[in-house]
Amino acid sequence: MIASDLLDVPVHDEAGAHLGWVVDLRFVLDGAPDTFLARARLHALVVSPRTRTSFMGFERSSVRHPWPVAPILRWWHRGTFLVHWPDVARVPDPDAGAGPEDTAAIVLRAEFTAYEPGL
Amino acid sequence: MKSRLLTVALGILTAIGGFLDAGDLVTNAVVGSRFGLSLAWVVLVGVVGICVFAHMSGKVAAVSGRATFEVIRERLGPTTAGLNLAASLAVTVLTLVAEVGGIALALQLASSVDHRLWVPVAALAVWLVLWRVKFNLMENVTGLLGLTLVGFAVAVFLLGPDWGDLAAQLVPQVPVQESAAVYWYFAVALFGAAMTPYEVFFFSSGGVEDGWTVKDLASSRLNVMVGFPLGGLLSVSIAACAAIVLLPAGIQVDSMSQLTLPIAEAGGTLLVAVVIVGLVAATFGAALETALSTGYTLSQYLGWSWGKFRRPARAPRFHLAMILALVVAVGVLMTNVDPIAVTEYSVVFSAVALPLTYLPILVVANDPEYMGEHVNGRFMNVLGTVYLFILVVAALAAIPLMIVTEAGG
Amino acid sequence: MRRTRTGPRDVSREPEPRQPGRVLDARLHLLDRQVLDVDGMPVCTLDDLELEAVDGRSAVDERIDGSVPVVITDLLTGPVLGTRVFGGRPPASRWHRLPWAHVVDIGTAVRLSVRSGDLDATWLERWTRDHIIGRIPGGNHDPESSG
Amino acid sequence: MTNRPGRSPICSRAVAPLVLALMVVLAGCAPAATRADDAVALSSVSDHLDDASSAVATAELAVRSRAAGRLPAVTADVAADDAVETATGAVHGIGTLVIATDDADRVREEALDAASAAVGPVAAARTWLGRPPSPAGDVLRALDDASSTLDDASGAVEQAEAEARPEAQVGRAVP
Repeated sequence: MIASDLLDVPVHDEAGAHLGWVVDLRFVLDGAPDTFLARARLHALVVSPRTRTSFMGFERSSVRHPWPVAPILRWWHRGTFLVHWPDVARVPDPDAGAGPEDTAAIVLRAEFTAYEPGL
Repeated sequence: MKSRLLTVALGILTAIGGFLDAGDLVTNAVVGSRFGLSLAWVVLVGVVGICVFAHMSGKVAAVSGRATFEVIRERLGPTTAGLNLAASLAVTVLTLVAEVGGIALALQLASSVDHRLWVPVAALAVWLVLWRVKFNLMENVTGLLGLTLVGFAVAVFLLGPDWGDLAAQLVPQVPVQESAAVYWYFAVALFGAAMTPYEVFFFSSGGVEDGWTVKDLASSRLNVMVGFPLGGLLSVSIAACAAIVLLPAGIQVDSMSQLTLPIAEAGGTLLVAVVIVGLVAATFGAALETALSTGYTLSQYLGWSWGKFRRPARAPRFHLAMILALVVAVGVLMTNVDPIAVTEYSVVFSAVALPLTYLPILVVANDPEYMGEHVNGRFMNVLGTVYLFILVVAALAAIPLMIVTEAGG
Repeated sequence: MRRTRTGPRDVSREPEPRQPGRVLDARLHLLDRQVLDVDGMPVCTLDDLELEAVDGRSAVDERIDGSVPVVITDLLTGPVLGTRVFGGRPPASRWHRLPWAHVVDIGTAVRLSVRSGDLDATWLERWTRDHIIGRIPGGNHDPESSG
Repeated sequence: MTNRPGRSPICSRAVAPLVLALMVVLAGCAPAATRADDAVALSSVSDHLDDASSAVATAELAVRSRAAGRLPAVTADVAADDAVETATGAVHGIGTLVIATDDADRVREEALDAASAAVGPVAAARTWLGRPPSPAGDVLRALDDASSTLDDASGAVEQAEAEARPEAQVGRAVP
């Protein structure tokens, strides 16, 4: 699996309702220490309900400048949330190619929790 | 310890490539001979704009070590940055074509050998400098020689115009015999030329070449504050010379040779000779700037090794890209196109490249992960945002204006 | 593409618990950053990331989902760039891999512990050097050593 | 001095073809060449005459500067060469325009004569620049004559153009 297999993919809940798109992947360096850095564990998917683009990440950072670029992008990405990787029930098969959207979506578990995306 | 003058060589060379490249030399004279000084305000607006963004890009390069196109790729992602790359390369290579042709035209003024024969010589000379000469020496020599274009400013004084009359022309107004569309077309073209994207690519990469660190922020600021206003001043001087001598004579500028006529009138053979040296140096400097920018943008987008501070074998694809760009330039010139006319079409590509270049610079200059404590202050942000807005408006207006006016008639 | 959308509805969000290690977002901190070797020589841009299940199950023979922990095994470069721009997916044999174990530091650039000359990812650079640039007289001349 | 008021009606040259093309497309029944087209053609003639005048003025300035010893010979030669190119380009431009009505064609012929007549003096200026200094008077007189001929032709063209234009307005109102 490569990062592009997950990025920009639509996200559905268990009932098939559309929740948004994966705009980024969050990693945490808390795995077994590798040679220099700890292993980067895929911690969560960043899901934006309104747009597929992850533009500059203002919705996740505390940066408020330059005005008005930052506030506009922040507002555009309002409602962005984080789903932890264990809440992901199904990932589309990367080798299947572009299928109908329902099968090409990431499906979450029924009892998934949405977290705030701030870094 | 380098002298003060040499410290600002990078800024001067960048500004010469932006304001006084072959296309702009002629455009400034055209504007002067048709509109007098009624478009000089655009140059002022452009100088402030390029100062703001060159300052930011230089600061990002000095603090984080990242040149502008690396930042563009990182912030915009491969697709949008790829679009910017295509548009920027188009602008830069078109300008390089004009510069190689411009060197040939300038050499023709001193030799009367047909410019078509000078083209391969000019291209070879540009390549040899890219291949062998140290970045430092290159920027100092071309920057200093380019300063001889100050001859245009001297000429304005020697011509002894009616200063009141000249000052009255500074008021923005559409001359009676020109249409508003043509006036605004030239306004957008002058603004786009002042803020042409390869200036920040070159300036920021040049900062990396010169090994700037946080300690060199003052030097970066000095480069910006000296170089670009000087470039703007010289381009207004060219317009003024044309407005004083060529406008009353009913001469419409269409070639580089006409630039020497006001100079001859003002200062005689000696000043003409000085200015011709300046023309050769400016077009040569602009050719170096655009050829290097081609290599910088491509290498930084794709993550290749780049830089003149490395031996060519340590940055082979960077050097290959520049060689190919020069081959393309010579090839295009061999088809006998007018090198000056080529740059008119770069306005179209600038419309795409300008916003996509300056937005990421503004964003990264505010990012503490890159800049630490050196993030933009409020003043720079206000200016940057205002200019981003102007850029978008100019970009949107550029193509319709070009079509309606047939590239300025 | 938006046919299943019934208009964005904002899910209620809980505060994210503090994580025990450094947090990195792929697009924000990794993808499209410049990769530098141990000497500071540019190697490539980070075009993509390869992810594998921790217990070694590969994506090819078994589907990965949230039930297995996943880590970054390699940084990818090369033809993956084209597919990120134009879509599609390059065959795995054509990815150039830079193992995560070689990554020393992630800042405004990603630093490796190895020399770029030893990497597969830079074969084109070496080919260009050996077949074109190195053959032009002066190609090995160091511009900083003399004027 | 070759300054003329209303030197360069660029806007009409640029905008008029677009408007006309739009009209032709919308009406769909316009004849191939009309008086309105002639107005466009005449404005183009007038632009070419401006180019020719500019070339004459450039040559004149180059000769004067050279005669005063203020311009190096090689540089003056290049300027004059460029002027010759501009002047011949103008003749070519006027000669290849399509004109519908006899009135307008007469005006065009006059313009063509004036532009052609200007090429000689400009070329002569270049020849003079290439020779060891001899009095520049003859060359300058020829350039002056060419300049005033061009001015007269320009005036005639502008008048004809103005006459053609109101009819174009009428044609626009009644498709």
